[in-house]
Amino acid sequence: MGAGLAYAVLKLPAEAPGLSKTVADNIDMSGVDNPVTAVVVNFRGYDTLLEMAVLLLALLVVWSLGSEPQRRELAPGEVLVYLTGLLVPLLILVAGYLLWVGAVAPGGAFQAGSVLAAAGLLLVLSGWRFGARFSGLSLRITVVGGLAVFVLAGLAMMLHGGRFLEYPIAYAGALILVIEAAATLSIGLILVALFLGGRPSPDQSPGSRPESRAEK
Amino acid sequence: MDEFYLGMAVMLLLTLVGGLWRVMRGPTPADRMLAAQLFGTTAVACVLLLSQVFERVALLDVALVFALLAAVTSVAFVRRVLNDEEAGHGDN
Amino acid sequence: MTTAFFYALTGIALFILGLYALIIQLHLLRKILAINVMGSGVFLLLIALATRTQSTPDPVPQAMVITGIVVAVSATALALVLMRRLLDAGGKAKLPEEKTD
Amino acid sequence: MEKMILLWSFDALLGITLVWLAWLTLSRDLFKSIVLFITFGLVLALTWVRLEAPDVALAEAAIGAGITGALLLGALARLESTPADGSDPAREKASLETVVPPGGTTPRQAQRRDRNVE
Repeated sequence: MGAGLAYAVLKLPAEAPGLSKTVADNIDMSGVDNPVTAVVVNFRGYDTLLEMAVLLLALLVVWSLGSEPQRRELAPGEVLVYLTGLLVPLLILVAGYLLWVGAVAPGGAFQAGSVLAAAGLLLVLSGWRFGARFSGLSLRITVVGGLAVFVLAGLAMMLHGGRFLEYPIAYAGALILVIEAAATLSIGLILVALFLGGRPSPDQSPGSRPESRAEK
Repeated sequence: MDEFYLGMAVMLLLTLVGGLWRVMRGPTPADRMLAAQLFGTTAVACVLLLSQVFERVALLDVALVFALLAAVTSVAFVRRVLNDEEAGHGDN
Repeated sequence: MTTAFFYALTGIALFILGLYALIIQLHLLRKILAINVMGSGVFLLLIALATRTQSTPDPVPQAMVITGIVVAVSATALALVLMRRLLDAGGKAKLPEEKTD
Repeated sequence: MEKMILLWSFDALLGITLVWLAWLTLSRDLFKSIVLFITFGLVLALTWVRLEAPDVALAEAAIGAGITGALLLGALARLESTPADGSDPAREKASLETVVPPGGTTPRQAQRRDRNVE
């Protein structure tokens, strides 16, 4: 099988223009200057839309399997508290930078989302959990937000007489930024929730603070 | 100058391969994990050299993300694997 | 043989290695690792073949690989949760044929 | 000319290291496997840099080197804390540990509460 695959690959022409010329010719219409971001959000928006749906589906399956396992975490030491305090703001800053720079240089929603998830992972590892205040509706809204904004933008374009996911050149840059910002938040949160490995359950725990439950 | 940078990158890759010896031999899990952390530093240096060779400033961002993200793995190691070992069969 | 083909062949080697390990390894965690190695092989093949252009590499396979990486990590997380559920339900993380390792 | 030779040796070294790491990853004991897989992700990100795909390299650096490693280490810890007889060794030491409720505490709060308990 390996030999067959290798033979098939070696039979390919040594030089193929691919689609880079097509993308380069149409880059002015996409609203961004980085060809990869243009392909991800604009030219092949369907892929990314469905990809967000796949992430959401994975999270749904994990949540449907039960609530998150109760872990007994040691209280974080001085070093970890200091490191978290130092790294988490820095990671959030870098995520924002990658999101912004994605329009002109390597970066974009997926990269920024995973850096954001890394910040969340650090917090989780030092004992933080989704609080009662956040584990209800607001968590769900943020998680679905990326997909929802994407679909809403596509539908709004349809109402304007265009086709689904076809952005007018004038607003394309701003639209892409909004879509990517929502996608970044969703991807980061979904990855953190997947790391927790279950539905957050503030009500079941004996230690959850009553005043935060009252706020819900 | 490119030749020098590329040569250094090849050297760094060789040190990475050498470091694998510690991952394979290292008597304790901490030894293996530290070696992997060191690879992260090697990779940062390698990316910086390549950004000079290919003249792409954007690669500096890659090095930045590398440097930041290496910390997450080590924190996960200390909090999950080491803590559980202590809680499991340590005496104090 | 050009650089693109060298890396494409490396990708195929990774894919085959991962497939082999997926079949013969019995521990579920190692099967998950094997699937990840297979995926990396496919990504490497795609990106390598995208560099066969004269100027900048083809951005379409690159965009596909970026989404692929994120999907792969979410699938891995899902597989790990499933493995843990199996463990909690009293099963073992290893398929029954193996004695010890 | 020299640049070509160096580039080729870099390519060859990178490719061989990748395949070798994959082989080692899939044939060692579990903890070694995971450490080697994290290294595999690092080398793969270097490969993306070499193949002029910095966007992919960014994604791989964030996910392959950071998040996948943390995920796998968490799963491994979970595996090893459940011995065959079903008892949970972590539970016996519970009195010495701070139980973090999923009620949302920051590290600092956790520490403060810890002191209050003492």
